[in-house]
Amino acid sequence: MARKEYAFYPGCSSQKGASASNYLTSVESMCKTLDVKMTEIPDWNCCGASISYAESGELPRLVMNARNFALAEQNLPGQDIVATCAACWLGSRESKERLEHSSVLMADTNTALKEAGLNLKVIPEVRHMVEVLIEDLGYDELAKPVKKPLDGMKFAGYVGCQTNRPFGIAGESFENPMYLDKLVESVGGTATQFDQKVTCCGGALAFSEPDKAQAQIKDIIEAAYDSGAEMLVTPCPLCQANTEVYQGQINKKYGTKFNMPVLYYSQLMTLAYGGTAKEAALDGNVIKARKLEEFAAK
Amino acid sequence: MTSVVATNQTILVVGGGISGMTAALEAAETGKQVVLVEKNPYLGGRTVQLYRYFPKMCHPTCGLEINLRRLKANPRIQVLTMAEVTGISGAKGDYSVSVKLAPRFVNENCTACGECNKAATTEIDDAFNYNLGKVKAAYLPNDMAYPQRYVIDPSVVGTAEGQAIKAACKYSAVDLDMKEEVVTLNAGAIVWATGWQPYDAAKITPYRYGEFKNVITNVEFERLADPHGPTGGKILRPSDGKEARNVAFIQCAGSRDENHLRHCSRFCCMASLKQTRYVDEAFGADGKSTIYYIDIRAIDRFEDFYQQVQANPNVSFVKSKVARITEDKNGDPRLWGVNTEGYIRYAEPHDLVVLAVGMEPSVKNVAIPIEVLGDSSGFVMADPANGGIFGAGCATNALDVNRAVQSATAAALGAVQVVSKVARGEA
Amino acid sequence: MSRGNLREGVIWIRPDTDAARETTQEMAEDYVRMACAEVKAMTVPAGNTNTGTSKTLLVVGGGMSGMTAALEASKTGYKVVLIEKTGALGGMAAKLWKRIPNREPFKAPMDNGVAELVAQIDADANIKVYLNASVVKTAGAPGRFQVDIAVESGPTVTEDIGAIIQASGFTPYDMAKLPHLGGGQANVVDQLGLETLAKAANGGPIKRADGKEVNSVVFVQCAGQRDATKEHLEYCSGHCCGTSVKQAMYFKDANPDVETVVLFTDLRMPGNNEDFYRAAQNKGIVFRKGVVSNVTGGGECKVKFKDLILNEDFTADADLVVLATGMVPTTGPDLDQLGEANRAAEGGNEEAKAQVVQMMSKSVLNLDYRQGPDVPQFKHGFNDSHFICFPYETRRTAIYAAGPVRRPMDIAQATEDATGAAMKAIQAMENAGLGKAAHPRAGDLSFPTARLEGCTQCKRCTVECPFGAIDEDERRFPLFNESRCRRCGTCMGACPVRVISFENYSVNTVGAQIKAVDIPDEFSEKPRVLILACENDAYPALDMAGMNRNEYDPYVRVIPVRCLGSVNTIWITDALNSGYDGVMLMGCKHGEQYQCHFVKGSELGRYRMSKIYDTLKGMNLEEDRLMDLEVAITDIDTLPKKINDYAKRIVEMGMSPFKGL
Amino acid sequence: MSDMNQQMTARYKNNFLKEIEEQAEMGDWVKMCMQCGVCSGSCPTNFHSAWDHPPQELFMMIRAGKRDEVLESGSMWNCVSCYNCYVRCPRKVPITHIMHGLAEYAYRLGKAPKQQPTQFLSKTFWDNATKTGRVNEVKLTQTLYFKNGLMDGIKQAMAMQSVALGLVKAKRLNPMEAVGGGHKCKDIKGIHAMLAKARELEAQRKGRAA
Repeated sequence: MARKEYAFYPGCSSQKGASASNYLTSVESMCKTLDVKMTEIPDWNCCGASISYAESGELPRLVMNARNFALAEQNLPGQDIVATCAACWLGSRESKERLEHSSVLMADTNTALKEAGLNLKVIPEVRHMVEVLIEDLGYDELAKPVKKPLDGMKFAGYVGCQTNRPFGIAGESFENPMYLDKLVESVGGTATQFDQKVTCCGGALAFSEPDKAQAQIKDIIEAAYDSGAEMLVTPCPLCQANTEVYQGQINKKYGTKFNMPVLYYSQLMTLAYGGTAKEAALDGNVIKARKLEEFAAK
Repeated sequence: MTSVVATNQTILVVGGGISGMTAALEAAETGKQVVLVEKNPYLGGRTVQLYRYFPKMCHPTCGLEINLRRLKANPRIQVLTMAEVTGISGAKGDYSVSVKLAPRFVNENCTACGECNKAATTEIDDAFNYNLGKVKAAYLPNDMAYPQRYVIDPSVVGTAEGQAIKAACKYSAVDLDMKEEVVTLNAGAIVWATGWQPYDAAKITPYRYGEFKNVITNVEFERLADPHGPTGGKILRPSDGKEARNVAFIQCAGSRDENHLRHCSRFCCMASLKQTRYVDEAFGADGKSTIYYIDIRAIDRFEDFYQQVQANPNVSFVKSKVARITEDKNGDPRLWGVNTEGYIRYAEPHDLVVLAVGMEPSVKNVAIPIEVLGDSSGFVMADPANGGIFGAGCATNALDVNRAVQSATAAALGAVQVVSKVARGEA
Repeated sequence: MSRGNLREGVIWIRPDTDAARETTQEMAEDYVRMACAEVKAMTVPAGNTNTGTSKTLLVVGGGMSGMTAALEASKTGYKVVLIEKTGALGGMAAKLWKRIPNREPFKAPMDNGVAELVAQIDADANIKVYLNASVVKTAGAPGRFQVDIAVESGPTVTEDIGAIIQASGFTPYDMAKLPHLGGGQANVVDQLGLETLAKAANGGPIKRADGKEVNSVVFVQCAGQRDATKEHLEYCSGHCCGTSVKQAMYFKDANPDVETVVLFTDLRMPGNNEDFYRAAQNKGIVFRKGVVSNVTGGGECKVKFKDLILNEDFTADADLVVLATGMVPTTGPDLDQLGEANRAAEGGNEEAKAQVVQMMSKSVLNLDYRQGPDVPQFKHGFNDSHFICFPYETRRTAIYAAGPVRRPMDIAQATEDATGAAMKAIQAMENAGLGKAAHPRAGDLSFPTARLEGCTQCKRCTVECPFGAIDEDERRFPLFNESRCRRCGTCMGACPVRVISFENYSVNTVGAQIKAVDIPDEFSEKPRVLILACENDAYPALDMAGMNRNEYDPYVRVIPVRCLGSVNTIWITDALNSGYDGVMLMGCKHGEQYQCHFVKGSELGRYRMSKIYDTLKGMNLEEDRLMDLEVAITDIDTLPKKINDYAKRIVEMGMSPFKGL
Repeated sequence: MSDMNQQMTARYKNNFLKEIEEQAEMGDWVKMCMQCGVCSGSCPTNFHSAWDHPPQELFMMIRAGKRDEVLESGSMWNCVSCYNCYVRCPRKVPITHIMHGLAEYAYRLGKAPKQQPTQFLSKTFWDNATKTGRVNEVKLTQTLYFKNGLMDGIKQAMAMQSVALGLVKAKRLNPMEAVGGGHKCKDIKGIHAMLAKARELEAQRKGRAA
């Protein structure tokens, strides 16, 4: 019996072969070491993300999330829902808030859920993986299993938007949250003074309005270099993808020479806990984190 | 052991700022017995920490001097400093109040000669200057401090330095064996005048107060402008001591904001308008002030002052709540936002940013050791249910000095009514 | 009692060196001699015997402020005479359908509360009410006022009064003066006019004069207010934003579909009124930051304005337009204007005579004072105090203003204001009864007396007294009203024949100190400079300079004076004649932003000094032998420097030729 | 003019504020804005490529009844859902959601700018996600590239080739998903029925022809 159990909501991008599959792999390795049991919510569905707003309308979006709640409540009673993806976490938490705030929406939602043979009574807590690490385990616990501290490696902790606003992590400020830096330090790494840690990466506009988004991404990477960081670390799949995969195009457009690996906190922790490059899914990085690969090989 | 003469015909005034002093004096000059308790080692409260008053640009110490003269001339007022009310029991017409007295380590023999200060070596934060400077561990809180007696910081008691300080005093005024004591006194009515405190600017995270050295608060700016402040009245910015010629004032820093203070703090618009005068006096045409505001609340005849400042070409107004502040490499705070009058985006660097932080009660009604009604901000609400307890000044509302004195004068009458009834045997 | 200021005045301002010892010693000895000399010249004040004994408060004005003051005074155990010029109590507040909330929750208009106060007054045996009444004459002084009250029917009544509160209120600014905003046109009303419509609607849909139900209304803020051109009111009346919010709610509460727009430039809702503003927005009242250029009334009103946010001109149609015009205080005639008119009238100018009659008809108190019938006004016609720390100070002892006559304010503030005014009035009655001075020399028992046999009836004292304390008797001799007096000594300073004095402060008490100083001969190279320092700001500043160990010249000798206004020129001429090398006067700031605790004292003092320079010429003395310095209490560091600079200047000029004569 | 647009103009006459209150998601908050502008200043995209009308100005325009200018504006489509405005608003107005709500409503009325790329992305994403209950990233990108026809799509694909290839190499883009592969929910039928019901209920609540 694991010391903690949660209803796991991996989200679309974290599935095998999807854009954040490396996130999933490293989270699994990390949780194994920390003895945290994550049981996937059976037949979970997409949260709709923020971007679906213009097509979905309000109720359909709520209902999509409500379905996940109902499935969790039914199959994993009493367990908090834990999401690793910022968008999934935000979408679910927002839905929870609105449904709990409006009896009308709750009633309509259940009417709709009935069509899928489901019913929603109590909405479980919806939490981000990071919250579990910080609040349920704590930095000291996270430091304990460290076998290979990431000595001398400099990371810019890029928190981004949706794990930070509007809900954020308890006790952290919207403008200068420290938890990611603390996570890095708890596994022996060095967090740099990075003043773009909560700047938006452009989110979904990276697809629809690449120029606007890439202008913002440029600021972020630049600041990371200025801060003396060798790598970027983030808790959000979209932040990860946007800041990583467009560096080449930005180099073309702005004549910059960006080549900065972007990792998930879970990858760093896996490595520090003695995990292999494979377990940390370093192969999943488009911009290879050579330094970490060597570190893992040692 | 401190002895206080008080009966159920005595009026207890809690708080020795301008409101408390006013209430005490008005009651005493009407023939009533008053005990005035103040938690600082001196009277005058926040007003003494101001450089000038709007709209006259006159000096708070002027009025304080008159009030101190009235106080010294009046045998009916007993003053307890370094004193805090810890308990209140009883009811209108007959309260029993316990007051905790912190040790000053200096007794009545003190002639303020200052030898103890010379003997002291340890430096502590200068609370009077909002910790912008340091003072020796044996200090006179400010030039007009009443009582005119030094204070010794507990940190040096029981040290060799403490002994040296004691030895330096020719008048055996230093008493390091003083202990905290609690006195219980009787009162017929209580005037609650514990005043206000500036809202904690660090909570307004987009402005990075406490992280960026050149982002300060309006109360701190008063100390910078004051010739008796930490910079000798020169407007120098904290990061590098450079003259702050280009100053930004951010209004509603915490006020009118459901994430912070719901209420409008009323005085901050006038305070910032006044402070642009400091910049003007210091640098003339080389000085520049910019006020970022939502509404300029220069109410009633203060409008004159607003119009005078508007007429100054070196002062500009931007209708905008500043979104965030970043820091340039050279330490300049850069303000980001949109001027909503005609939608003009700005990313403006300044030498110094002054946050016009609002007022919150320094003791919220719920923290008063007996039930007193308050509003949603914790200000004391006038209500018969409060019995013989009357709020005065900024304990009751966000007020400027003039309004606070008005409020305190009214509160004094409430208290006088109670003790007069007691005297007539009606209560 | 006299104080030889050896610590702050000598020891702390001199270096502890052998070189300095001699001059420091001389300084100390002089101060001891001066103190002794002063004590010899003083007598202990016996206290004013001509005290009144009346403890009855007169309240002029039966509105919210007046009623509150009356009730509060009564609760404190004092009798009250309450005068209301109309036929009923309640004043403006009674004309309101509802009032702005003054307590939690700040979300909806509240009952105006007038009925409750009126009931309390009716039930209060301590309060005597005169309706349809006015004050036709106020004679006497604090504690012994004789007030003649004219009532509609029946003979004039005279009441013995101890102190007075003027709560005569305000009238709305006349919107007829605002034709460009539709003032005077159909369906354009001021805020009071809207209250009338709301009362008529009694909670139902509000109808306009022609009976049409109002479906759209526009509020125009600051109408004829905050006017930099000075053509209309220059000030902001404070309450109007809250009042418009309240009135817009009248419409929304009766029918949520009524379009209500408030046009403002700065929305001024201080304190918890911010919640009232939120509540208004929540009810769907639209607020737009805009400047209104033109309003036309009639069947379909049109409001032309520029929206400052959208930076675009708009014209709003409305069934009704409400102009938020300001408050005009009911303070009575401006004494300066009246004075001028009077002088012209005495010169036989018929127009001026009519003007005087017209002005006098506006008088509220009809004071039988040498200096005019009402309380001198401060700014914009209000009876406010110029002192931030002392908001109730007027220039007429024991007469206080309360409510919108003192300063623009809403009901909540007026109520508090009236309570404070009652406190001050009660205090003034008590002290008058004991022969004690009122603020700022509270408790002072001394008072001025005149040796009339020496008086030349020049009237300077009666004209210059800042508090109108001195009248003239039928023989034109000064007639002192001790309990009106604030003990500043301006009369004493003004008197050319020096017949006015206090027991403990007189031409002699200071003169004796001047003489007590030992003047070294001209070869000693030791000049002597006399400093006459105002005891309110200058003298404390010198004391604090001492505490800060700011050294200054050992040749100065400082004598505190009550006010620069009390400085009699004889002190200066005597000093110079007896060999002083220079005289410094230190007093408070005068002029528009005056700091003088006695309002006019330092100004009058300085005016007198400006005349001395001729005398100096007569004595063949350089102008610089007399130096007039404006001092603030904070000049702790600059003051010693100024003293030293002046001492240098004296050395440059050389010793006074009058030494040893 | 679309039917729904006709329907709404008829219903709300010139009371645009009321229309937004009732029809747009979180629209009933618009009236609470006090024009401080902290939202406009907090928006990252507004500083990189200016909005025609920042949020606070849109709110003022709504109160001023500028229906067409607001609904036809491209501004709210710039929202990146970063929530800076929301967390800083002194009136706690959920500005991010109102931006979404305005965009969605404009789109329903057929007044949104033609070929608004974000609107297209939104539709593509939602259709893609609800088709099987989970997002098929390959199909998603394909649809995006080929929105303007084959040629343009190939150009776009070439341009993004490096990106795509990188992802494929990193096993984060699975070409197989293009052909039938990819993740699905089991109860797709239930999900579709559920969503149909939800759309119906929402249309009812807002008094729109479903």
